[in-house]
Amino acid sequence: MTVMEQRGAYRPSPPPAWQPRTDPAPLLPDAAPYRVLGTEAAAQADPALLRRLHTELVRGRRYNTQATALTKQGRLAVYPSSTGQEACEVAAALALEDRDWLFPSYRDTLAVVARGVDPVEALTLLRGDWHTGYDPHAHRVAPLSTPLATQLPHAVGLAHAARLKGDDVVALAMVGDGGTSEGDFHEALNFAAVWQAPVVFLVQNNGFAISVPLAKQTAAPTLAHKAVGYGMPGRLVDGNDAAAVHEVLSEAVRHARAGGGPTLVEAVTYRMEAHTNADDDKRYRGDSEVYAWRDHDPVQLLERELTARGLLDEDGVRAARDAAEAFAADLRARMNQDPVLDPADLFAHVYAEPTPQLREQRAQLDAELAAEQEGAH
Amino acid sequence: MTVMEQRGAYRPSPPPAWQPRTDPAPLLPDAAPYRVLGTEAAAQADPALLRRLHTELVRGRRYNTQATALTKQGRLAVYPSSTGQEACEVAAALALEDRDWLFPSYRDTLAVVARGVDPVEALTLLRGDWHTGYDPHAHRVAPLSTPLATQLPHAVGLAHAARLKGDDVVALAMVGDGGTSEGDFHEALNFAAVWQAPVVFLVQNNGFAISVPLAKQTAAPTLAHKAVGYGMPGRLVDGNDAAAVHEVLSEAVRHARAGGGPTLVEAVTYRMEAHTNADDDKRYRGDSEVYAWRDHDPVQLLERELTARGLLDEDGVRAARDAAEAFAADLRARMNQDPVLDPADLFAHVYAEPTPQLREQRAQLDAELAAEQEGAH
Amino acid sequence: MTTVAVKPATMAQALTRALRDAMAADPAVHVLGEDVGTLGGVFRVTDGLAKEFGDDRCTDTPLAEAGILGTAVGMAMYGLRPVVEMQFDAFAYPAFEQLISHVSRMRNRTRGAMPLPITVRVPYGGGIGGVEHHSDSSEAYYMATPGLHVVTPATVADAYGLLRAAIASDDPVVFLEPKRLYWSKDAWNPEEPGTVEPIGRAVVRRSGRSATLITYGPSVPVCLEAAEAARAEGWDLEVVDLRSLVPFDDETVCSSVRRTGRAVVVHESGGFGGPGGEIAARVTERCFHHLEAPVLRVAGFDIPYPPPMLERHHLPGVDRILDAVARLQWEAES
Amino acid sequence: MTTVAVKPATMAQALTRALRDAMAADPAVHVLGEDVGTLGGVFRVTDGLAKEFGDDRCTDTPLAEAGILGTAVGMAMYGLRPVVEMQFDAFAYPAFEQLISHVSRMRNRTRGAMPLPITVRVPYGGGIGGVEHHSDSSEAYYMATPGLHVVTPATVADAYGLLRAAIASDDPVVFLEPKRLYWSKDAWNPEEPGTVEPIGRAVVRRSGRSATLITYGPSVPVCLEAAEAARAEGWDLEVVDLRSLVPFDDETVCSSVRRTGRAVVVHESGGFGGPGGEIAARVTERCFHHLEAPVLRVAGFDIPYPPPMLERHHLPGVDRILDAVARLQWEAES
Ligand SMILES: Cc1ncc(C[n+]2csc(CCOP(=O)(O)OP(=O)(O)O)c2C)c(N)n1
Ligand SMILES: Cc1ncc(C[n+]2csc(CCOP(=O)(O)OP(=O)(O)O)c2C)c(N)n1
Ligand SMILES: [Mg+2]
Ligand SMILES: [Mg+2]
Repeated sequence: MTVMEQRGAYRPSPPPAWQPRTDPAPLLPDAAPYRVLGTEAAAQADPALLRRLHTELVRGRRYNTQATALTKQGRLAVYPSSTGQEACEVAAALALEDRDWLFPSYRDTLAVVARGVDPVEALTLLRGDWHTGYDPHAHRVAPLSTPLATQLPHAVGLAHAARLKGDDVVALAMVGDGGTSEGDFHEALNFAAVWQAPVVFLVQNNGFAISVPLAKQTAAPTLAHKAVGYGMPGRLVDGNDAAAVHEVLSEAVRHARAGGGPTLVEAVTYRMEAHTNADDDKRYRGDSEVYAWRDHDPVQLLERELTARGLLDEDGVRAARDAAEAFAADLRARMNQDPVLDPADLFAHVYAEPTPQLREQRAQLDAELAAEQEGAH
Repeated sequence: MTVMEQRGAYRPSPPPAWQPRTDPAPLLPDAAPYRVLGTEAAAQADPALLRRLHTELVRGRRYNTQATALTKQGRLAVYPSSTGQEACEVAAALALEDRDWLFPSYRDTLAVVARGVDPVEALTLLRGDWHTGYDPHAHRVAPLSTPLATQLPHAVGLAHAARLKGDDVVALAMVGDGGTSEGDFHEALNFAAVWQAPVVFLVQNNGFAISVPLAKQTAAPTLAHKAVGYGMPGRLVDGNDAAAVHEVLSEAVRHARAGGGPTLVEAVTYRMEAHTNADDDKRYRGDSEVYAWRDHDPVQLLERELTARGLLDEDGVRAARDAAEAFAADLRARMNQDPVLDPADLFAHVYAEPTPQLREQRAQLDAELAAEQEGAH
Repeated sequence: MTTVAVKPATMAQALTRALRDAMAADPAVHVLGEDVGTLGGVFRVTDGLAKEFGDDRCTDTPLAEAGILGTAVGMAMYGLRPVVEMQFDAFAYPAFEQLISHVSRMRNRTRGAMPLPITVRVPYGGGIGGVEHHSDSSEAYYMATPGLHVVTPATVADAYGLLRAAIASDDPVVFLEPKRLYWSKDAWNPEEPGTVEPIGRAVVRRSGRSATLITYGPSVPVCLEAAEAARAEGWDLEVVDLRSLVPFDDETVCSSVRRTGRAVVVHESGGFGGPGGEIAARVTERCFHHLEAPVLRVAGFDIPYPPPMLERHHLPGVDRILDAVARLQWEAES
Repeated sequence: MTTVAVKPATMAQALTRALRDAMAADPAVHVLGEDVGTLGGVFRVTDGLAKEFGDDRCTDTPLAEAGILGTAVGMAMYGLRPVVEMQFDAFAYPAFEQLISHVSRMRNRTRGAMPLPITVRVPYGGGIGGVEHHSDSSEAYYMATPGLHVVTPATVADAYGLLRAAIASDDPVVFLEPKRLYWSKDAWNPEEPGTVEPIGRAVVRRSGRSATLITYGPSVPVCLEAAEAARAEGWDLEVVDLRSLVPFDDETVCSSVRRTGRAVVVHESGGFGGPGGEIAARVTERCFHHLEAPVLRVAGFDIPYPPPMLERHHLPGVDRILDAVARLQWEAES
């Protein structure tokens, strides 16, 4: 039986035999984002998991502030901060098994770091010494994708290939609210649903695509409502509630791993900083909106819950902060070292074997550099 | 007030203020395709309209068989027949006012003809003498689009422009089931919904994209379910029921004209012939499937209804057939004349003014043709 | 042409002014793209337009480049003159099908009945420390697409004049804006912005007798610098700024090369399959017996655009240009 | 190379055989595209593969070219070797962003850690009476994109050998199939299909002393015909079939031109910004003092591909090639 044959088919016949392929009702998202923290569902949550999420969130926040600081010191060319979105970033990484794959966008270095990649390697693209600083296969993390939504079909293809090979590997792909408008978003979700590929699409709806608010991006009831049009379930979750995001993503991953096909998850969150350090968000949004979201901060939400339930005391908070500080100090120290650059890298990896033309060009650059060197003596 | 400000916005706030932008329920299609013929709704239908549709359908069927015959005689390079889909083609044309615009795909020459374009002009692309044989502005019919789904954003842009200018013009754009998988489909529907552009998207779901059946194209409950993901209504209609298609399209056109925004209409129909005369459909589908659809033929469905209700007698049927034959005879006669070709056309319309380079190239071709001419003497 | 220098303005400011003047002059001119409205564009080229002309004239679109260009096609069909912004060079690629299959061909397809006066603004090129996909030189793709005009300014005055001309053109124009010249300043009087340059005319930026540097856009200032430096070596270099890649000004270029007898084409774009091949080939076809040496090319390497910290090795600089000039067989070996 | 001629086979059959052999030899090879499965492709090149290897090895995809190539990227990341079919030249354009921004750059982006062994098959060129958008020569776009190999066969044997080599390559290869040669026949033994051609080597199809015709793909038979016709005029033309546009075989081409001293580049693609510019420029750079005349180009006009009834005026034919040869300054005017 081929992958295609495993499911029923929407192949219309003339009436009265006609019927839709699937019942749309279970594919539609709930009217309100799913929440755990501060609700009754929190009682069911695993305390160890919540504490783990807390440690990661505190570190994640510190990572964001450190990276932003590095742009001011000229140690990073640019940084798109995920401050305010740490719950999504961390939950995305933690919902996956080791053998699974993560497909991040340029804003998702925190998810990459949370998955275990050395932050210096994760930041190479944004520092400017090389496009990708880590070995994707070593960590099962695809390169950070700059062209929006283009990473989504990659995730589908990889998950499909794994399934064909009989591996129970799931791919989780991250995209922003703006990215959902791209054709690649549509094509990826459609392929995933038709192939029943084990993929989870996580849309971080942070309210903006640079300066463009969601209302100019979509007229949909929610972005999660797009799922039904592909025949996959759509889920809406409070993106600042780490426990909720983790639960919804884990469920989607389990569902995919069990052969249930893809899920579209919309996490409603907010970008607390400007688009990048180069952006000026005063041009397009007011402080009051940002302030409103401060009361719904992902780190505080979790900390409040843990404290209220006696799962975290001041020592625990301090321990998490100390670990985060140590992490930031190490990152700072290593980012303050100049990266080692090798101009030969320009030609070495364009093809498996450099073409004759590239060999000529490399020789030309070598000669120029030698002349420069000589000139310097 | 700008176009953008006319609607509410899905701009998430932190809970508990959060709410989806619109109620999704009214956007979802009914579970079964809407039908008129053979149902109680038929009693409400305007007899004059039904008769008009009948005449057009009979002519449309004859047009299809004539065009296919012309391919056998080498008078058309290729013909993608709409046999079996005449109800959609005709209804699309008739649902529009004169000032509205039609955006057809390569299969929709019948809709173009039903809108009033000379069939010889409509067939130029497929005969091979020029890409577009009619003046789009004269008929408010865009050129037949070969690259799938690419005409959809054009329709959106045109409708948006008309609205900005204060004209109450609607654009109706046609696409196949296969075309819905393209990124341009997604982007067009999204722009239309965000801009509330007066567009109607008509998907003719004829079961196949060349050889690829719908089940390999989508896993959606129906294609009409895609609408909710853009925040526009989705409607499902029996595409072989001319009265139903006309009613649903007319309603969508009225809705758009009144400022209600776009609608996605899925018409469930069937491609009775091969993809084109060059295709061999025996390779991918069995006769029994085709036979099943014969009992649901759009011309017969309408004829049966009209006859049963005493709105059409044998004379009426004969009159429609005679008119169709006369139409076909005229088409045949004119298509049997060799088109007049002018090689200078190759260079004349690339730019408003030919570039110096094109002037040189034209001179070269002129010289070659003169030499040929001389050689022939 | 006869602009009165008052105070220096940046190329970005001149572009903004061109858009504003075009919008004021013709209500059919509409600007659309990602972040062009409220924000004024990531390079601030559309700054203030939405405020002055309203959101319907300068529109923040959803994030989808094929959709932006595709809807612009429809707008042009209805008589508007859309000016589309692609946020960065590499982000124009999703719109290529619309550009190649429709924008460039609609007039021809309809035997002139349906022209598309669309301007596609594309910030292009490197040298600004941009991360991957933010520094491509994509002009070869546009040049290989008949039906498009391809224009690129190198000076503040040309930025104004050429953009006005592009918007006024009844044909689609790909308007390539050299990113690293956005903040370059020139004496240019925004109060008398000058006449509209005709599209298709190159200009001699510096006269010289020894050899001709043929270049455009971001490489023009580099060539002028190289020409200055070359004086020390005894070479008097002429610098031709093409301004328009399509149509190509064979006349200006060839009359220069016929005079100097030697030429180097300089651009950032990769060499192989890049604009320089076309330029060198057509100059050679037309000036063969005037050439003392083959027309040489100084171009980016045939590699994906490098990360910021390595880009200086990739970009054609003064030294590389002078090296090429030195190889122009000053004592012909024949 | 050493194929034994038994009975004639078509290029389409040789391509099918290459796919089949590659799939049999390596379970990682997967074919995907529109109508490639049950139907066997609109040109029947994938005929029988789904039946023999199953739908999971030869897959009818949804109708979306960026999706096809984009998912192929993911499949290659996981160790497969996808062979993607684009149904026609112009329908590859929607996949350009994936091709330019990802396929061509992934190896480089990851410093070699993530090669993408993807073959993108593109039927290209005209001469088959196709309606609009079915006859484009799009090779200039691919040539201008570093990181891609660009290959195109002109003979039945090469179709087999080069496609095997493309699939075996650890780099992405754009494999351009000349549509109008699909049904061309050659003596070629499908039972001994021959060895795999290395990518990057041109071949001299006909030796001659007077001048070199540099060409590829659909224009190779035309050039051979022109060379035969030229004998009547006293010209003994050499014909070089490039086979690989990237990498380019400077050695074979230049050694021919150095011998003959004259050259014409012939291709269907539009002249301006087309492959011929690059070829003429690099030959001139390398062979300047051996050239008796400028390298000339015979190419399609700089226009959108014409409708079928006018295409014969557009396509480079024997006469146009001979006219160019005649302009190679046989009595040097200097
Ligand atoms: C194809 C493409 N077009 C445009 C851009 C430029 N760009 C970078 S980020 C961005 C906004 C993205 O918004 P969203 O998807 O919501 O993600 P967020 O930045 O909010 O995380 C834009 C337009 C791009 N990177 N890729
Ligand atoms: C962008 C693009 N890709 C591929 C094709 C080739 N092609 C022509 S028709 C067709 C199938 C279209 O199916 P559908 O949209 O269902 O329309 P139908 O033919 O059934 O009317 C394909 C793949 C094309 N014309 N355009
Ligand atoms: Mg966002
Ligand atoms: Mg169909």
